[in-house]
Amino acid sequence: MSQDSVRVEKAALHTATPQSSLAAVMGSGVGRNLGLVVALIVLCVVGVATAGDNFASVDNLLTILRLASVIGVVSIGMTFVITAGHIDLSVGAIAALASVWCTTLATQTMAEDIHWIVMVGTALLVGVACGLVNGLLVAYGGIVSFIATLAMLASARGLAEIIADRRTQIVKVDGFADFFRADLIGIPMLVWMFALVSVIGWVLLNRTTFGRRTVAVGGNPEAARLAGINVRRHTVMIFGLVGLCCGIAAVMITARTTTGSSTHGTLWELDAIAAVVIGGTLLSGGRGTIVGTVLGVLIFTTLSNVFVQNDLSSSAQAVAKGLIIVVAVLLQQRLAGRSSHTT
Amino acid sequence: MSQDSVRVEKAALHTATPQSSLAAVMGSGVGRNLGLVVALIVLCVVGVATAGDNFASVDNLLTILRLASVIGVVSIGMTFVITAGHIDLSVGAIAALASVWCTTLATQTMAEDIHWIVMVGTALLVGVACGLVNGLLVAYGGIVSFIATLAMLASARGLAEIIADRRTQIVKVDGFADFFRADLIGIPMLVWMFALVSVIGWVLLNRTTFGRRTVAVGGNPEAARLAGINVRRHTVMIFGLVGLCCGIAAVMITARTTTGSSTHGTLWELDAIAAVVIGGTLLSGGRGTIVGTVLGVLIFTTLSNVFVQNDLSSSAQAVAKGLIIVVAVLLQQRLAGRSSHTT
Amino acid sequence: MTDRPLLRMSGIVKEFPGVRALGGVDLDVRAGEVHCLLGQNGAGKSTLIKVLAGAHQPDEGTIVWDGEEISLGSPMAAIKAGIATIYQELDLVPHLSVAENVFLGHELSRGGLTQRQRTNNIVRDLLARLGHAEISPNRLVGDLSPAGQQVVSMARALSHDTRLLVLDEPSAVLDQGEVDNLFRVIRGLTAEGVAIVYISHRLEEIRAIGDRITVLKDGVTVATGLPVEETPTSRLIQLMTGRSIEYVFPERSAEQRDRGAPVLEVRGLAHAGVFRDVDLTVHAGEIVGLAGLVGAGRSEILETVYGARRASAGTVAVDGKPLRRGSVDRAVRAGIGLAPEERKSQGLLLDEAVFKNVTVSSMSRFARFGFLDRGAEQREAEALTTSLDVRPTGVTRAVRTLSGGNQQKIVLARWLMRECRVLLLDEPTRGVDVGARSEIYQLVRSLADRGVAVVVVSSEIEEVLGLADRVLVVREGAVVHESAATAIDEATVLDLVMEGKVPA
Amino acid sequence: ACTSNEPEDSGDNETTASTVSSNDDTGDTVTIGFSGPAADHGWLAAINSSAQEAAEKYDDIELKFAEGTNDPSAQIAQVETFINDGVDAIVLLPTDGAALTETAIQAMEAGIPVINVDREFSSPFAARTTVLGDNYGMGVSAGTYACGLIEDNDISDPVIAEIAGIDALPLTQDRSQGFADALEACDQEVDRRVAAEFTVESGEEVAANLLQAEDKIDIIWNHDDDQGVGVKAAFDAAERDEFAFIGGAGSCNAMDWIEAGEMEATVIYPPTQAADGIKLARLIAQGKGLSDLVQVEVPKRVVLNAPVVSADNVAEYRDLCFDS
Ligand SMILES: Nc1ncnc2c1ncn2[C@@H]1O[C@H](COP(=O)(O)OP(=O)(O)OP(=O)(O)O)[C@@H](O)[C@H]1O
Ligand SMILES: Nc1ncnc2c1ncn2[C@@H]1O[C@H](COP(=O)(O)OP(=O)(O)OP(=O)(O)O)[C@@H](O)[C@H]1O
Ligand SMILES: O[C@@H]1[C@@H](O)[C@H](O)OC[C@H]1O
Ligand SMILES: [Mg+2]
Ligand SMILES: [Mg+2]
Repeated sequence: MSQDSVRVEKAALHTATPQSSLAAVMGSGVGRNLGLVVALIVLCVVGVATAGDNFASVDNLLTILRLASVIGVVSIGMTFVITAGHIDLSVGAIAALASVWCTTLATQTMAEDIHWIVMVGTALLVGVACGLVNGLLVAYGGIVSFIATLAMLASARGLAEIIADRRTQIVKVDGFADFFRADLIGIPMLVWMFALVSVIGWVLLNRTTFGRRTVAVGGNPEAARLAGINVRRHTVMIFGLVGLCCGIAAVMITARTTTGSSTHGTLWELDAIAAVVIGGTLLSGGRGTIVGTVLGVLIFTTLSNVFVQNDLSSSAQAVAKGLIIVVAVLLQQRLAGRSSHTT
Repeated sequence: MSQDSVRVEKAALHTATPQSSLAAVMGSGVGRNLGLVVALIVLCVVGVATAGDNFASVDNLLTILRLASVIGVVSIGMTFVITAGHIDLSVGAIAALASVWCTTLATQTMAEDIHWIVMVGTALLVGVACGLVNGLLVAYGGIVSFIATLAMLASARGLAEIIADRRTQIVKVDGFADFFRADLIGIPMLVWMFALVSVIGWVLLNRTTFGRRTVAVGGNPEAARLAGINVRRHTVMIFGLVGLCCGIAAVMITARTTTGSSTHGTLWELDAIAAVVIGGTLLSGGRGTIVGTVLGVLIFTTLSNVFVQNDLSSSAQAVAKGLIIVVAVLLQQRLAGRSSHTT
Repeated sequence: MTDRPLLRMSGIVKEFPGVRALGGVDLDVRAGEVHCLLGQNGAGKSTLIKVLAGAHQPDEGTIVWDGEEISLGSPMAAIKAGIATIYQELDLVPHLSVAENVFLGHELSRGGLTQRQRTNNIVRDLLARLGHAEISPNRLVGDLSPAGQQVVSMARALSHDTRLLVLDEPSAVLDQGEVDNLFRVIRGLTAEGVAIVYISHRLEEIRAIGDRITVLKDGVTVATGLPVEETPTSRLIQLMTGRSIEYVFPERSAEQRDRGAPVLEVRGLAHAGVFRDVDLTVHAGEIVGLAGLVGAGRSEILETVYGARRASAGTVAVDGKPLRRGSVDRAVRAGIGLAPEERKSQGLLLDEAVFKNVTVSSMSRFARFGFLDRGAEQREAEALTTSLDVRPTGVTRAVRTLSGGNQQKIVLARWLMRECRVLLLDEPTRGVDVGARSEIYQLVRSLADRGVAVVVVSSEIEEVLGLADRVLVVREGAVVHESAATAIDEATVLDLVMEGKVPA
Repeated sequence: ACTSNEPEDSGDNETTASTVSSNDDTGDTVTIGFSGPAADHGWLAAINSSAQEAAEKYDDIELKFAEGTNDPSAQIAQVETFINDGVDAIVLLPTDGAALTETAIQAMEAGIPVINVDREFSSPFAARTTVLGDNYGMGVSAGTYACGLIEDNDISDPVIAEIAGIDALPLTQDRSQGFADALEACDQEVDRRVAAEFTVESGEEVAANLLQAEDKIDIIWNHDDDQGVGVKAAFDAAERDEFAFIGGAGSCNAMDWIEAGEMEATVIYPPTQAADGIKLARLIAQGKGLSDLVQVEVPKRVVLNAPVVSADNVAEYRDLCFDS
């Protein structure tokens, strides 16, 4: 019988044709990302063609990266929450609240005395706290994430306005700007932060039990629960994580603008979701890609950079943006082999 | 054996206990809507308690209804698209484009000559055309609806700006304002339109082949395909339908403000999705309720009215709005019996 | 029954990325016959019938329908031709009613408005004809049990003018009584000249209902048109698997007869409206079987023991330590595992790799400080799936691309991977082929021998009696009988599940 | 001429050429970068078009027009891009003055003059020249006018309502503050305040609700005339006109209404300041001064007056209005 079963296994080796295994690779992560990379390259080619050296300069690339950094960090967080089958509309509002809170601290009378680390700590804390509230509302309150985070969006922004009295608060604490606006080996601190968050995000999603659970919870919550995963607790943690990213982004936007303001982060939710989705993360959950998200963010920021380089009117730019998005996605799909769309 | 099978059938009579059948009713449409109705009533009680006759007057109620009408019509369309498992971010932009297009027509030289019906026709046509483009991109281009309609959002608004040259175009065509700003049996025309669209929407979703298929496409696209439904064509039609609603909404907002403007409809997408989701339509598709959507719209509109009646600052309004949404949803869930959330 | 084939498929080839699912299949079916399609898990049966249903487009091959070559470019084309299909994975729309599902795609309407009354009446008749008049046409399909959904699918097939009805493992979700009922319906149809293609892994069913047999192996036809009466079971097994398998239950070993300490103790467990007063003690090394009809509440008992449903009364203890109600992760940590009944909705992460599905409940074993050792995960998953004969091999393949029976094996593998104290198995061999079936029996027994306490729910009475040491009969949410498996026979169990008592 | 607040001088771009200056003669070609908020309401749309039209008038201006955005981070990137590209001057209407200050300073340090329009930076080193309307002054003008109305018509215990613009913008706060301060001078205060979003649609909505909250109103000040189109539509729909309606910005629609007696007055806050910004940027980049002034250089700060236009003087201001 053991001899028999060996034969059976051989027979089961349904030899893959070279052609179809290529298609398999293309249809998988690599393929999708390849499409994004090509879209990005095409954009860069357009940039060079229309703006030449102005576009291709190191300075300009750093400008693009700096812009990508803040929304990038938020998008990494958003990748987790979407992969887990939820959505977070409150990211921008949370960042606004965190920026206002930490700068209020820093503009109060005793301002001179506090170390900028305290500011940073405050921002992260506010971010995490808001995220946890979202998580509790979703996981234990049973409120759909769209609604729960919409409520958070309204409340957090309102609260930020009240705290800041609708004024923009300029950061006066010394070390803060010095530290976060500095360069390290020629690369801006913000870009380092984005890189770090991306790498940690990638490891977390692809190499840890946390990431594995996130995918499971998003792919089939009932199956995840029956497999012994504490889905509720995990959901709370994921929202806490995206809150943490918002806190980091708050620090970054505060450094970038040297201000805390209740208007920071307006519509970041849309930008972040767009970057995540164009990156290939499934809006319905269960599949997430950090590399795709990073590429998605870069595509959108490069796009707006290319637009600054020419003199299209703002309206014409909007029209062009729409068309380019469509073309980029179509291109990406053709490259990713047959579309995984199943209608 | 026939005796056996009789016994089998009896045993299979999955008897639902009275308790669980009550839960079933509560968990179904009626129960969810009951929760919304209670939330709305509570809001009204608060309105009367805080603003008395000013709130309870017929004029005020008509004002609330009139304000609810435009976003209401958009939300009815959005209900279909979400039920079908998609999303449409471009509703506001399409309405802006349609409003601008039809008023441009009406402000051109030959303006005096055209009948307002032509304006209306133009708006509807523009709406439907944009919707169909969305549908084609999603169904045949295989682009996720979030991205396809995001692209449409950018392009349509840009185009609207170009056409209107970013001016607010005041409607001068006679009959138009007369007709749409008039009352009929004491009820504003806009409210009639909303009512009509709601009723048609309800019938369409619950009593026609089209609605049946919409639910099927959203609930289990593969099953729908295997049942012989042309999922792609149906998807195109659904986006066309929401486009039509945007066209109608464009006519309404043009009448309400007496203008066409590329800034009309800003963030309608969020308002509409919020109303639809709070109404009980599943964001993931497969279940939709028109009555819930109408209630959702009324809740949000009443909320703003109550706020103004109480002279709340806009920041306080935002905070309160967030809290009220959470409380309303929790309330609604308790009323709808055990939550259908399964983590 | 005429000899002219109604359907002739020849040389059908279908490739998926990385897999040649069909490598040239022939099938011919005559009007009025029940044509059985046999083959191991992954042999290509479902793929073949999807080609026939217009759901897959073949890469090569021809289909001749009623004497003419046709191309089935879409499901609609097949339906129009008179081919109705009941898929292995029930494909219904959960938020539509029974009646709406039955007429989905060919709604009865006048001027675009659906005719609810007329639809309901027709559906009511169809359901009655199927022996299930108690199912209301207005009920949401999502609220029905899998067996109920199966009936809806049947009603849908009958709502068309069907000349060929394809049933892909319809009996998997049915108990014996329901299967008899199904056969009654099938006989009625064949008498009217409808052809049936019937897929099942239960060979006794083939004997009971089949006329001719086609056997697939690894995507090719190895035998076709075998008359049922003249083909011995051993020959069929030989054809399907290439080897001969003795279809027997493993020997109950000596030591477990003097049972070990009680591991799982359930006292007075109840779930309002579903079951009540369940006492259950399972000792180390013991296999306890729960027999009963579909809908008797056995799945709910397992799920409640597991904490997936919150008990309304009663206690569950493992090794003497009581569990918190309604907490699955506590139960898992205490050493309980559940292989749920509905693999697709409750068990699997369909888009994830095989190995991730296998290790999901034992991740901590592969993790250090939360970081997973993927190499180790894949190695161990590979070893386990190979021992279960999962095909095709390769643990990085998405579970979705596996055949139904192989998916079931993955669910089992998950709990074999985690060394449980208590294993709850709900229909563990549903959709599993004969070869793998005896391997699963073997595995369950050897787990028990290693001291695991096992509870098995199965709708096949033979399986319960053959595998378990002790049998509990559940009827309408209550345990009506308990005895050693050897002390009771099939007929008695049948009487108990039907009547709740043995007729005098 | 551009700095003058007299309508006959600064209203129409054509009038600038009427002086003896050779400023309009084609000079060295200069590249000017323009960046402003998203044109999500009429006034900002007018800002955009006035900037673009001004640039098109000159052969020696090459305009780089960045996509309008409300995200300071994105706007910072736009300015950085201008710096990288080495433009000759930058005209900046910041989404938030304070948030763009550091970046503007960077541009200045890189030797690129920055012309700040409408929303002010928080540091004097951030701009070579600042052109802005007087938001606080706008509120004061409206409030003072309201006080006058109350006195003239001898209204006792008047109900005063305010329809603000986007509430989260500091400039809205300034306007409201000015309004409140001026009212306080005549012992009055705002009874009801609502905030819209500067758009027609939002104006209609909040005004409709506002009218329901008060049965009788005496004076309404609305911050923005484009939003005012919607506000007016709400008045008409409710058939209410018992109050004096005061506007802000000075759009042509508002002037029409004043002429027709449908509006009491409006306070000027012109979007043409963007055109002024472009013109000044050109002069600065070309090293020229303002020919009407004795000074050799363009001044550091230009604050537009916020005069009240009413039926009495609407004829004078008519040409100054902007299409919104
Ligand atoms: N969508 C798909 N993508 C890739 N491979 C697939 C896909 N569907 C089926 N296969 C592969 O095709 C082969 C045949 O599968 P099929 O489902 O037809 O088997 P089956 O005979 O029905 O088995 P079972 O008895 O387990 O249901 C298997 O190897 C399976 O993994
Ligand atoms: N969500 C639910 N709400 C109310 N009743 C339910 C629910 N789920 C199941 N039931 C009822 O519980 C009883 C037992 O269900 P179930 O079909 O799972 O039993 P079973 O003995 O496990 O049968 P099977 O052989 O199908 O597994 C049935 O009467 C069923 O209708
Ligand atoms: O955007 C604002 C505009 O609408 C208002 O009228 O004036 C100031 C501007 O910043
Ligand atoms: Mg199969
Ligand atoms: Mg069961």
